[in-house]
Amino acid sequence: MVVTVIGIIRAHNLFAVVMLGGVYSFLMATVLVILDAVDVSMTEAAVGAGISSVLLLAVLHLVRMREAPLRHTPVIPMIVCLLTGGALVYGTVDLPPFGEAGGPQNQHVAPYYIENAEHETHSPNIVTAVLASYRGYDTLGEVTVIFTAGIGVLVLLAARRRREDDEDEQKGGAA
Amino acid sequence: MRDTIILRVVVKLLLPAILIFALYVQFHGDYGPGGGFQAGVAAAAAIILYGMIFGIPAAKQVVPPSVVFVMIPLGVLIYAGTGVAGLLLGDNFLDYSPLGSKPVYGQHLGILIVEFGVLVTVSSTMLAIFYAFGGRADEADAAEEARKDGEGGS
Amino acid sequence: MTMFAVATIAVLVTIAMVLLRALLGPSLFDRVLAGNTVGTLAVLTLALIGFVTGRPEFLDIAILYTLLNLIGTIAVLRYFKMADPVNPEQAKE
Amino acid sequence: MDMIVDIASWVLLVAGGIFCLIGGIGMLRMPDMFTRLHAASIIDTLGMGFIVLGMILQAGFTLVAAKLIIIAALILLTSPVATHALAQAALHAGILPKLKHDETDGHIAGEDGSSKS
Amino acid sequence: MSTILADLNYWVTVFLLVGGLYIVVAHGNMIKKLVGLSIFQTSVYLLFISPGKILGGTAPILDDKYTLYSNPLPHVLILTAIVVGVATIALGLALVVRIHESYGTIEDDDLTDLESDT
Repeated sequence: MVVTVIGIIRAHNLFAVVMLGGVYSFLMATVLVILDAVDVSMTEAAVGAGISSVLLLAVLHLVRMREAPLRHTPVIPMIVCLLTGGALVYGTVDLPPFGEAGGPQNQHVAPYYIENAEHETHSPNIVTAVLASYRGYDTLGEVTVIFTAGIGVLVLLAARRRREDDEDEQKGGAA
Repeated sequence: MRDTIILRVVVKLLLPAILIFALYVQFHGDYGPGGGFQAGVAAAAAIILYGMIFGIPAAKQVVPPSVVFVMIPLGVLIYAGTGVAGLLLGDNFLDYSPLGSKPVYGQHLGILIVEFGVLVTVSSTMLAIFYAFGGRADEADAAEEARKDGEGGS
Repeated sequence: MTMFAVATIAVLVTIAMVLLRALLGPSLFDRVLAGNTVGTLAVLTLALIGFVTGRPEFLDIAILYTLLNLIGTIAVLRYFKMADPVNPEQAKE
Repeated sequence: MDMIVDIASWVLLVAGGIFCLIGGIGMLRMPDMFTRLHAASIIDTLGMGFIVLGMILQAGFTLVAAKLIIIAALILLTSPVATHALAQAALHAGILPKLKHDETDGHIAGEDGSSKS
Repeated sequence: MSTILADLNYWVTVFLLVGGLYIVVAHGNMIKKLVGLSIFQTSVYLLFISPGKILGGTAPILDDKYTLYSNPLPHVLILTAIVVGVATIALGLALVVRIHESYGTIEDDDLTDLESDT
C-alpha cells in the first residue's frame, strides 16, 4: 500500500506531488492504526494530511513553479541510495522479529508504564500519561521547539514585509 | 472560491463541530486517543478552513494575530509554570503529585493542565504559521489581480 | 467477524484502484478527486478495522479524518486556482 | 433475533463492499473527469452508507453507533461539498465535459469570464 | 517464509527511507526536497512503531477486557517527533519563500549557477 504511493511520488507537477503526499499521509495513518499506535495515527493524519499540505500548497501558490527537468542523470544518488538500502536491509537481519512480546524492546520500562500508569495517574490512556507525566521533560522541550520554529517562521516572513513597506514609502516619497 | 455559497454555508455549519470535536479530543485524551497535540492541530485546522473560505482578514477578525502571538509563549509558560509550581510545593520539577490532595489527583490535574498548555502552543503556532504563509499568498493574489486589471485597462 | 473482514478487503481493493487513478490521472482534478475518495475510504477502513480488532471505540480518529479530508480538498482548490495557467497535462485532455 | 441482525449486516456489508468495488472500477474506466465524479459519489454515498449501516446493526444501541451516525452525517455533508467545489474549479480551469454535441451553447465560457472579473 | 514476514515491516521502512533519501539527494526542486524529507521522517516513525506492536495486543488504552498491550513508549516518542517534524517543514518552507524572493528560483542547480556567476 505504502509502497505504491511511494513509487508514484516522482511526478513532475509539484501540485501532484503535494496531493500524493496528502494521500500518502492518510494511508500511513491507517497503517499506524493497524500497528496499534492510535494517538500517533491521529496526529499524523491531522498534521500530515491537514496542516502540512495546506502549508505546502500555500507556498506553491506563492512560488508557482514546475519542477525543472533534471540536468544530469542521477547516477551517483542512485548508487548512494542503493548502497544505503542494501546496508539497511542487511541490518534488519539482526533486528528483533516483528510482534513478539518477549523482544528486548518491550522489556525495559514499558511494562512498568503499562502496570502503573492507571493507579499512579488515573489516566487509562497510557500514552497521555507517559507523555505528560513520566516524560514531561521531553514534551516540554518539544513544546519549546515548536515555539522556536513558530518564531523562526515569523521572523523570516515578517522581515521582508517591513522592508517592502519601506520601499513603498520610498517610492511614494520619490513620486 | 470566494463566491460559492454552498461552501460558505457548509463551512459555517462545520466550524463549531470541528471546534467542539477538538475540545472533546483534548479533554477526552485521558480515556481515549487524543491529547494536546491532536486537539491543537484540529482547532487550528478549523480556523484555517475559515480563513481559506472567507479570506485571511476575516479569520484575523475572529482570532486576531495579537492574541495568537500572546498565546504562543503562554502555552510554554503554562507548561513550565506547572513544573515550577511542583518545584515550589516541595517536589521535583514537573512532578505534579503535590498539586492535588492526593498524589494521584495531583498527577491527573497536572496532566490536564500540561495538555492544555500544549494545546495553546500548538494551535496558536500553527495559526501563526498559516497567517504568515496564507497572508503572503493573498498578497500575491491581490498583486496578480491588480496587474491583470492594469493590463485590461491599458 | 468475517463479515467485517470481507468488507475490509473490498474497501482495500477499492483503495488500490482509486490510487491507480491518482497515479494515472491525466489532469490535476482527477488526482484531487482520487485523493478525496481515498480519504473517505480510509475512514471506512478505520471503522472496519476497529470492528475487526474488537475495539470500536477508536472512531474518533475516523471523525477527524472526515473533517481533514474536506480541509485538504478545499486547500488544493483554493490555492490551485491560478497557479499554473499553462498546464500541459490539462492540454492533453 | 441475533441471527436476523447478523444476516442483515452481512447483506449490508457485502452490498457496501460491492458498491465500493463498482465505484473503484468506475474511477478507473470512466473516460473523463466529470463522469469519474459519478463513480466517486457512488463510493461516498451508497458504499459508505451500506457499510456504516451494517456496522451500526452490529454495534447495537451504544455510543459506538452514535459515533458511526456522526461519521455518516459528516461524510454525507462534506463529500458533496468537496465534489461540487471540485467540479466548479475544473470548469473554471477550462476542462469541459466530453459531450457528443455542445449542449452548453458557450454558457460555461461566459460564466468563466464573468466570475473571474 | 517466517523470516520474510518477520522482516517485512523493516523492509518497507527501508524502502521508504531510501525513496525519501533519493528524492532529497537527486531532485533539485526545494519543495520536492521537503516532501522527500517528510517521507524520510515517516519511515523513521514506522521504524519506531513497528517493533512496539505485539501480535494479539491492543492499543495501549487500559480496559478491563484486555491484558496484552502494545508498547506505549515508542508512541510517545513519535508523537513528539511528528509535531517537531511539521515545525521543521514550516521553517524550511519559510526559507524556500525567502530564497524565491531573493533569487527568483527554487531550483538547486539554478542557484549554483547564480552563485558561480557572481
